[in-house]
Amino acid sequence: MSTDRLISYSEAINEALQEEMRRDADIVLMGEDIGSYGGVFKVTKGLYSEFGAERVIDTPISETGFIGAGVGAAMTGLIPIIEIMWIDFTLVALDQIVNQAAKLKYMSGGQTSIPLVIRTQGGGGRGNGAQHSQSLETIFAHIPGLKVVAPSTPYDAKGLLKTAVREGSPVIFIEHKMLYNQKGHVPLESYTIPLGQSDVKRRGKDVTLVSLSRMVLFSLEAAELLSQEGIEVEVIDLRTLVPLDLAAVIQSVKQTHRVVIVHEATGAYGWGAEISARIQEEAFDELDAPIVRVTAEDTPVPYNLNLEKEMLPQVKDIVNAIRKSIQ
Amino acid sequence: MSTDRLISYSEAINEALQEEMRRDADIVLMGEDIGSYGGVFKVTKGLYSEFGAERVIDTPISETGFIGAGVGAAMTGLIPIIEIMWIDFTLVALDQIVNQAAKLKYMSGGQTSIPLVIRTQGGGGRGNGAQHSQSLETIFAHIPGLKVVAPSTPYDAKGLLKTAVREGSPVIFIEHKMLYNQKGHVPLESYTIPLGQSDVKRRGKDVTLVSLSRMVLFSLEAAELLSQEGIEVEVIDLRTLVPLDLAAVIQSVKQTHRVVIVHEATGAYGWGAEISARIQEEAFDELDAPIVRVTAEDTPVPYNLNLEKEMLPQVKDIVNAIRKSIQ
Amino acid sequence: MSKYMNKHLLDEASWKWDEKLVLQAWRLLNLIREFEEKSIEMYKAGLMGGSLHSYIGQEAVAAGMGMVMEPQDYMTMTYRGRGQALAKGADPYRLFAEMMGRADGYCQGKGGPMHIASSELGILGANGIVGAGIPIAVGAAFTSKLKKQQRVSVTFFGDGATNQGAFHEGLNLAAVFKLPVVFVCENNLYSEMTPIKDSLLNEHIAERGAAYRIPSVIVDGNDIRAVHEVGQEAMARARAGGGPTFIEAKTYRLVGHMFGDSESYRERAEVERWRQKEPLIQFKELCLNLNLLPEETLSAVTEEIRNQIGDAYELARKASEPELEEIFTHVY
Amino acid sequence: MSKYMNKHLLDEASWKWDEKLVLQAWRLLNLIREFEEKSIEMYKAGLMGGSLHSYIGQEAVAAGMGMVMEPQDYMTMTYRGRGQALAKGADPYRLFAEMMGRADGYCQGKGGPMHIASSELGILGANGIVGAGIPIAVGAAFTSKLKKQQRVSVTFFGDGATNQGAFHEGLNLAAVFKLPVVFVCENNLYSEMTPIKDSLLNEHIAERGAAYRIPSVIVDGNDIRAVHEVGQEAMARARAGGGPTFIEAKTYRLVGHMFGDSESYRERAEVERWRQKEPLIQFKELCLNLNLLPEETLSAVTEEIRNQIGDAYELARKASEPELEEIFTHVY
Ligand SMILES: Cc1ncc(C[n+]2csc(CCOP(=O)(O)OP(=O)(O)O)c2C)c(N)n1
Ligand SMILES: Cc1ncc(C[n+]2csc(CCOP(=O)(O)OP(=O)(O)O)c2C)c(N)n1
Ligand SMILES: [Mg+2]
Ligand SMILES: [Mg+2]
Repeated sequence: MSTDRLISYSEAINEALQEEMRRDADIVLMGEDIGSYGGVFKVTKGLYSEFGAERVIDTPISETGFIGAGVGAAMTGLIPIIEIMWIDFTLVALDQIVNQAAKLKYMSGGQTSIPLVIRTQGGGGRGNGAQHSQSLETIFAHIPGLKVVAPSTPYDAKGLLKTAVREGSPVIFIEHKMLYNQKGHVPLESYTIPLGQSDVKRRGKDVTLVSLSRMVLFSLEAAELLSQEGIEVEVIDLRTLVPLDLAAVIQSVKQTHRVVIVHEATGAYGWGAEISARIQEEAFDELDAPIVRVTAEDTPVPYNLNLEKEMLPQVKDIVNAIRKSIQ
Repeated sequence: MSTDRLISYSEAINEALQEEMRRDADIVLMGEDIGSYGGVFKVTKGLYSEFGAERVIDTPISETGFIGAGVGAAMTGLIPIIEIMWIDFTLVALDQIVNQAAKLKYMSGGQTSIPLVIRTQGGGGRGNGAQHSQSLETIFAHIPGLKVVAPSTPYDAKGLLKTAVREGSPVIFIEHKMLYNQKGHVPLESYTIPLGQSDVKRRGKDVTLVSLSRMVLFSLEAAELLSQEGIEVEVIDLRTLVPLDLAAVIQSVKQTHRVVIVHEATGAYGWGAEISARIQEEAFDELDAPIVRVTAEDTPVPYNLNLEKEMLPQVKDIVNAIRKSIQ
Repeated sequence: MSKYMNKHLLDEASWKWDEKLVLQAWRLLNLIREFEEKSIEMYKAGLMGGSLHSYIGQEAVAAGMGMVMEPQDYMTMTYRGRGQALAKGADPYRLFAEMMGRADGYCQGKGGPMHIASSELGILGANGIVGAGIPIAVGAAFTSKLKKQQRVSVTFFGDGATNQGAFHEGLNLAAVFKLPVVFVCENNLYSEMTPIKDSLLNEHIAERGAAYRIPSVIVDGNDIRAVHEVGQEAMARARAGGGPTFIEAKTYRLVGHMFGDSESYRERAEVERWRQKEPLIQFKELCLNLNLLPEETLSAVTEEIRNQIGDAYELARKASEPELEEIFTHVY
Repeated sequence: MSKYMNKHLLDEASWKWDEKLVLQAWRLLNLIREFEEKSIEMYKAGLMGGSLHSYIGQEAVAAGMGMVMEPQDYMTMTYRGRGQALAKGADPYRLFAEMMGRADGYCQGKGGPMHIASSELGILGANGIVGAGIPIAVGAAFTSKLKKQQRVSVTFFGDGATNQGAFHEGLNLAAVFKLPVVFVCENNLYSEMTPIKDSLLNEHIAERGAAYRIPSVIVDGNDIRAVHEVGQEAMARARAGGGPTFIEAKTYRLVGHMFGDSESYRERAEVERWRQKEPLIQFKELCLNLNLLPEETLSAVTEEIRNQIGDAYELARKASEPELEEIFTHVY
């Protein structure tokens, strides 16, 4: 990466959008306040002035309407990238995502493709309260027909979004509100990252830690702390839940024999359970200790910032879990 | 049970509704075609003529509207029991279920209660196609604030529904379309079944099988077949996913050391993963073999009846899984 | 009445179709009717899964619109949508095959009666979720406008569907973006077993189209000529960049909502009254009264189509089942 | 214009309030304004989480409705809803405490600024999901009707919210079941950063209420007298069993959608034009012109309220944080 730069997660996403829109005139953006205002998180900044109102479309507040329209547009030759301002709002439009986008190809016997990306952002940490802080990725991952991406770094965000746009099928692309300002290395050269390929964010021999999105950063902090004690944690960033790179996880488990799974979604029936179940299904004899999950508590997200911290997984919780795992 | 009778699953639910409505004048029913027509599955038959249009309310086709109205009614002194004709249609109204009903008590600091039951039916087996055959219970179980019930027998259906109505908090009560005509023993005397209490539907010492709803029946068939070979399967019907009776499962696992989980929901990120993860978390050393999951394939439900059978778990799949577990 | 709403009245004196159109109309009406009758037979014979939602009585809506849609136009419809599919040019054999879940079906047997789709015919798909096809059609119109394609989206839905949020959002989007969409609301007076008058207060559902400032017209949905006339105008407006039109076609389904429906919610007399006005009888009488076509020609067409449908059905019965591995294809 | 819609015009000649009402109005307007100003201070001081959506400029809507709501009436509102809460009788201390996440807050600090609720005041809750409070209010009205309670549900929402499916479904339910609901649409011309005229074609949003055959009225939302007048009529209709009313209150928010909004989407001149018509100045001038209250009294009220708000704020700053174990309570 000769032309390496530090840019923010939101800038990286913005670049991916810009590059893809320049590459393919069929790509359109839809969403609320994404036009001249550039989106409430400024992710679509500048795109309206470059691509115009025809391709960067400010929609009425009607997520069912414009996700549905996105589905129809995708079936007929466009590649809509839809911004749902907060992942919590996907719930007003879940029919169009789950009953329509995810199923139309199948139900039509393969006649139709739905090249559609739904960009949204989730997670807590800003005191936005229970209706603006959820981590709902598990819901989407459970629905056949949807691919689910949740990047943790600017580099990953850019490369994965570019792939998502070219995927030819519905992709739920989940950003994290607390990552938008995080900076990271992103080369000037164009690149893509395939979906379904995890990334080892830190090598380690003692425990395999599986995570994604913001929790990768927390996990790396925890790994750093424990490293000072001589505990070496291998941090695997799944990056996508569907497709799932289980092979990489299993390979690591075969070295470490211990697993910690970290996610910000609430614990019960969360995606960590699937990872846990799969590992024990495929590497039962490799496990020297129970797989430990670190997740949000099974409650709505409280508003008070201290309570929110208490409810969401923190670095210290991850540290404790790792200790527990290697006991 | 001196006054035992055989009645159908739909009759049992109907009785529960009738008894509860007689007991408590605050209970109202809302839904599409549930009034004089008695519901498309005839579950509300006769209730309109007994309780009148004020308490058995035919609604316009607007699930967001009337679930939302149910939430508002529940907050102000009524106990609405809402019929959503097919579970697939909850997706047009998920905001009201997940962002509203599930969170309002918490967000209000406990000022509000939402005594609301959403009755719906799911599952495949009738060739209803991808938008009318889903098993979406995992989605609800993942959301803190919702209780999730899915009975397998007329007896359970009646007893659990009566409890759900009295629970004082939102309950998603999931019936199975293929069970409505199944008959079972139901006493004439009034009874309730607490939520969070599983039921051992068959005793066995070799494998613990965990299931719910229609798959319990399939599992019992499988157990019967294997019993002829001397393999004794303990079939635990969870009956509710939230609250989850993990203790009973663990207790059984301590006897059998082997587990098979069976559900009709698609496998990836389905509720079986949570059960599997929990068992290995809490009884790691008790397991003599990997936990096996038998689930629907990770695809939409195909229309063709043979394909549908192939996609959904069948008795033979359960038999194979049990064999695999005890190998 | 809002300036966005009007009632269509056919000018009987000036109305004129050449023989070709008359024949086309009669063929389409019969094609749908015969197909629907045969479908009931199929359902009774236990050859289908799921439910069967018959279109009998409403044929003039699909047929009238079918006469004005071009092959490149897009269409979405509902579980009750084989009639519209036929009107858009669907092959009865492939429809029957789909309904019986066969590999030759439009969706290879994976969609079923509620999910008929044909990309080559512009049929984006029938939908099992009330109202859900509306925004999808709007999206197709969006593509058409952006790509300057002159393809119009026609979306069919029922009276009851107008109570869904998706309806509201879809119509507003089409209005705001001035998209080439024709909304065809088939007001058959019932939404499943519930009279529509118990589910909304509007005298005319067209009021609801007008509320988005979409030109909205009420039309006799049992008169194929009337549907054709308003349909033609709506398609022309859309194609000329004039934006959406809302059509309320007043009609009636003469059979139950689905096969097995006890129809306890309506009087037989009501059904009988509407049967007098049913689209085929109506059009046939017209043909005879105005000497448009002789009785023999009309009957010959009916006969011919009956045979065609019968053959297609028999062929479909013998069509092969899809391979079991097909459950894994087309997921992504 | 539809017969279900009309434009309210205050009859200046016959308009008359006794001193008590005038004072009440002035107090409420000041209470909300001072509270909102202080909230901005609080947000700037970093004492709040999340976002702050200010109500400055729209006070006459909440205040006017507050004057006609009874304590037993129900209310839902939005993230921009502290003004309505105050109008319904909320304690500024407990509001500030909630906004700072303190144990004394209305929701024990677990709800936050977007989720103010008070069961004792009939405040069913502010909502962070656009449109979602509408069906909830309709449901409360349902209870009221069934239990013959004479409690009216008032639901506040914005112009942009009328594009949501929940709006459509909620209004239709209220119309069909003739429920005691007053729908108050605060048309402040913007939905976040998007001008409402780009999101719907209606000249008046009241057209949308009328589409459900709900009596709908357009009112000057910056004139507390006008809001009071239409509000009173709407509440009376609801209480008398006459069903819902839709009020479109034309108003303007004088500050950004949320704190930090660059307001790049509108001209400063537009904001200034509206500032001339802002509700407090307008009402104050009226009081002076008509000699309703002397300048000193008006200023004294402002001063008094400013102190009250200042005290409440200081007290709230010192209020204690909830216990961490509270994360586990009130889940079910
Ligand atoms: C969202 C949703 N809710 C409910 C249903 C169940 N349902 C199927 S058809 C129907 C009635 C639709 O009535 P209408 O729109 O008038 O169409 P028609 O059947 O009369 O053609 C209902 C309620 C559904 N399919 N989808
Ligand atoms: C379903 C949903 N979509 C989008 C948002 C994001 N959002 C919050 S406020 C808002 C604008 C609402 O505009 P309006 O209804 O006019 O109310 P105002 O903010 O002007 O008071 C939007 C789009 C949301 N909260 N919920
Ligand atoms: Mg109908
Ligand atoms: Mg607004």
